[in-house]
Amino acid sequence: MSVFMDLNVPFTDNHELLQQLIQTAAHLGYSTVAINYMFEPSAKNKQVPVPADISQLIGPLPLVQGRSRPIRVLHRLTVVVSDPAHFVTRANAEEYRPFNLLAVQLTSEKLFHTACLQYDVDIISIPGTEKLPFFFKRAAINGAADRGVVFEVSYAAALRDSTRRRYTITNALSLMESCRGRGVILCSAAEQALELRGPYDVITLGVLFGLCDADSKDCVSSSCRSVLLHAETRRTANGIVSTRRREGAGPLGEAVSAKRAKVI
Amino acid sequence: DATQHRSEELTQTPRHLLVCERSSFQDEKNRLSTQVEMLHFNYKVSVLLPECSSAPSQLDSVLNSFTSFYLIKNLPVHELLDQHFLQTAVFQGCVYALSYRTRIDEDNCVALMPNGRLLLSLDKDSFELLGFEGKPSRFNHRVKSRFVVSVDLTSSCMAPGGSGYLRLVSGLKSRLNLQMDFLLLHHPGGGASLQSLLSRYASSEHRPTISQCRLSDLSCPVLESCDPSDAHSLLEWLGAVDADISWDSSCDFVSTLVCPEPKMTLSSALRVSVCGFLTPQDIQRLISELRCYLEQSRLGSWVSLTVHGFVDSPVSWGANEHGVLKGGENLYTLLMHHDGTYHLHLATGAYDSCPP
Amino acid sequence: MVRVKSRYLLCEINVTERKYLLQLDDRAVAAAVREAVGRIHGDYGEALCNIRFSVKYLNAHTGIVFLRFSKRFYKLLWSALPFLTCVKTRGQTIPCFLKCLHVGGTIQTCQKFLIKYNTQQLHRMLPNCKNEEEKEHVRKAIMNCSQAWGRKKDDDDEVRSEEDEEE
Amino acid sequence: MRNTDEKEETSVYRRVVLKNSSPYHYMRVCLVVDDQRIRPSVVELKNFIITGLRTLHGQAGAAINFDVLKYEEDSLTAILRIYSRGLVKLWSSLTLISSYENHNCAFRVNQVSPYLLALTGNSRDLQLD
Repeated sequence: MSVFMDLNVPFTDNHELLQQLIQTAAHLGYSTVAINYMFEPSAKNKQVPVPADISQLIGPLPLVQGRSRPIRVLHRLTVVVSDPAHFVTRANAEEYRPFNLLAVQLTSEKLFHTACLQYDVDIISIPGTEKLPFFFKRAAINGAADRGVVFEVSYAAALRDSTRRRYTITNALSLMESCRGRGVILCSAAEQALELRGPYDVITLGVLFGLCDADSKDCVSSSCRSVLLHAETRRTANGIVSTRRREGAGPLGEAVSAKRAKVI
Repeated sequence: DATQHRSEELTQTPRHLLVCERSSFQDEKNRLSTQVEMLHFNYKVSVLLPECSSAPSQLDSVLNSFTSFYLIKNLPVHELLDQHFLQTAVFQGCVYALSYRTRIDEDNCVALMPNGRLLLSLDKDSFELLGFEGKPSRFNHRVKSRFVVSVDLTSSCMAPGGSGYLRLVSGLKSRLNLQMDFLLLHHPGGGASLQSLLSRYASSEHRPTISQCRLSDLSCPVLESCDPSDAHSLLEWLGAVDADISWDSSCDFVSTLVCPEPKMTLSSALRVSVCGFLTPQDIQRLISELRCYLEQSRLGSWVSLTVHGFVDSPVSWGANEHGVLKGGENLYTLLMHHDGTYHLHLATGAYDSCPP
Repeated sequence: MVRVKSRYLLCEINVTERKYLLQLDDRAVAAAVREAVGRIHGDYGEALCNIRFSVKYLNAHTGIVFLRFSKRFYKLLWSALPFLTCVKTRGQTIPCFLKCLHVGGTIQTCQKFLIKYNTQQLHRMLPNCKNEEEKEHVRKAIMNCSQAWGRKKDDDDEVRSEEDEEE
Repeated sequence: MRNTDEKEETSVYRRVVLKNSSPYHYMRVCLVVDDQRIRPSVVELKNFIITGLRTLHGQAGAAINFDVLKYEEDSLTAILRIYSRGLVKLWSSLTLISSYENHNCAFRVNQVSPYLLALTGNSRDLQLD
């Protein structure tokens, strides 16, 4: 029972398109969207992107459908990790600081396992564009759930063609079977405004993915809120760690972060 | 057969309840007026008069005398606890107030019921900030994320100046600082009783909007033989009339909707609806007027009236908590017959208790 | 550890001529099932086929096949099996249909059923035998079936594999 | 599915509570196509939805009966009626439909209810300014 959110709206250089996306999301009733920047350390361009100032790009933010407040826009970074060296496990890495949310996308079972149990991130992204190169192990899934890290299933790929639709459904179903509907968020990853779907439509997709109505509704509302809280504690708690470290104290920040994440 | 083995999950729909009641106005124990009064926040009422081509003047005057309501923008919620407001409005008659443009499954919602009970349906953050006693919502799923604070402003422990009162006011004023748009009206005082509030904030007066539509050659089921197992087909028929769905579908491929049998054709019928923020008292008056009409009229043998409650109200009937899973329906249909008997159908969606 | 629940469907492939049976292989049968599920239940059905579906065992002599489905979706997938009309293998289309004999939670229960079923079939063949030699043959086979209870552990390694998969 | 608490107080009075009894669900939907000139007829619309059902749920999906109770060609809005058991299949198919005659499109589902009456009295439509 929280506002509806879409925590994955891909960033594009095309401002008009970005504006359409945000406008449509607001019109469909999303109160919060996160603009997603992809970062592939394996690619040639090794610079971590810098989030743009949204209000400068698209002007005043549109009002949320049926409400008198404007939509809230956040920034999210997704790091595609295909090698352990790609992800800066050092807590509180400076280059990740400007982003409200930090996500990873993994390419192998081993990395997936490590990410679930150790990476200090908010979201682990499950791609819908390809067959997963690994199975979900319950230990890893539970580990992530205990730390308040959520899995993300995005549906835009399922709109594009049959093959990707099957992969999306298969991957989502396998994930839901392992995690029983907990700690999952449903996002769009829509590249065009017409690829966005309303919150209640997404909830029905969740039912197709094997969730019950109420669980599915949590995937676009309550669970998203938990992610935001997790991200906030991650960013601030890490701040505590850095001050503490100078005094030579233990990893208090980690403990705080884990505790808060559970409370949510 | 492929269709027999569909997976269980994909065939289920959210819970919904329909109460079908048959009684008579002559029956002294009939509870109709309580049932009408218990649904506090009404959005729309629509009436169907068969064999009638223009509204009788008395009915017109009842429709036109529905109480006006006010929209106040950015009203701090603690103003509803203002001492002067309590003295001049809440303790003098009934105040109906409902937060506007807030959604019960997403946002904080506030309602002031006519019996002086203030309801705050808050998300967890706001509830913790407020620091006042409340209960977790009945419709929380897995985690307690929504809480309901319910206080009786007329009770002695909430008397202005008392400790409970001060705690709530200070919570609303200094900690939570909750502001929202409100729909507001006072019965029977009207705008005069609310003047102190209306003058201090941006507000506007609104009349309920009335729309009339004359229908002709309408296929209609014979309602005398109405039986509760047919309730859904009757409600479907009324819904189709309300939504202007035509019965003579030209093509079976497109639609197989048919009028329930046995059926007849009404040469004319009148559909009237009033939309806005409506009080149960006004609806009560409308019902008695319709009864008079039914007794006098020779042609029509029945009249139907449908009332829709607000989807995002924190309560449906009485103090029953109300929520939205996907629909948030709370509505009732009253079918009155010539002989004083009536059928009442009360419907709710997934997050609601059984109607009274 | 939580066991991943499966359902095993024991099916008999019926063909017009026995020689066709010998041309069948696991992959062709799996593809045919997948095709039928895709036809009847669309992309959703095919997506379900990606979860734990496999042809666990195929006896090309008797036409017996074990299909494994995820327990949660087996009913939906099963409902598409009557619509399987042919199997395509090595450029050939073999018209056939599947007859489901038994549904079990483990391969073992299916196996027990299969032995019972085979014994029954043999008993039914007995009166139809033309001469003593044939009869003796069938009797022997029946004996073998009852002995198979004890021996099956050594025989059917292939069938027993991966039975108690854990995750 | 149905529990009844009947009280025979008088000959007239009768009360029945029906749970999850609505045979149908009703949907108010709107088709959005990126090319504004495209206006499918009601038959084309129904065929289009059936195609969507067939793609996602196969022949079993295409066999689900639903009705287009009302369709406005100008606004591309429609009211659909579907057997309650088929609601999730129809709704998910509508959600995953993304192109109409090679144009990008989307179905916007405005409201879904087990009561057709609820579609004409949704307080979320109240516009005051």
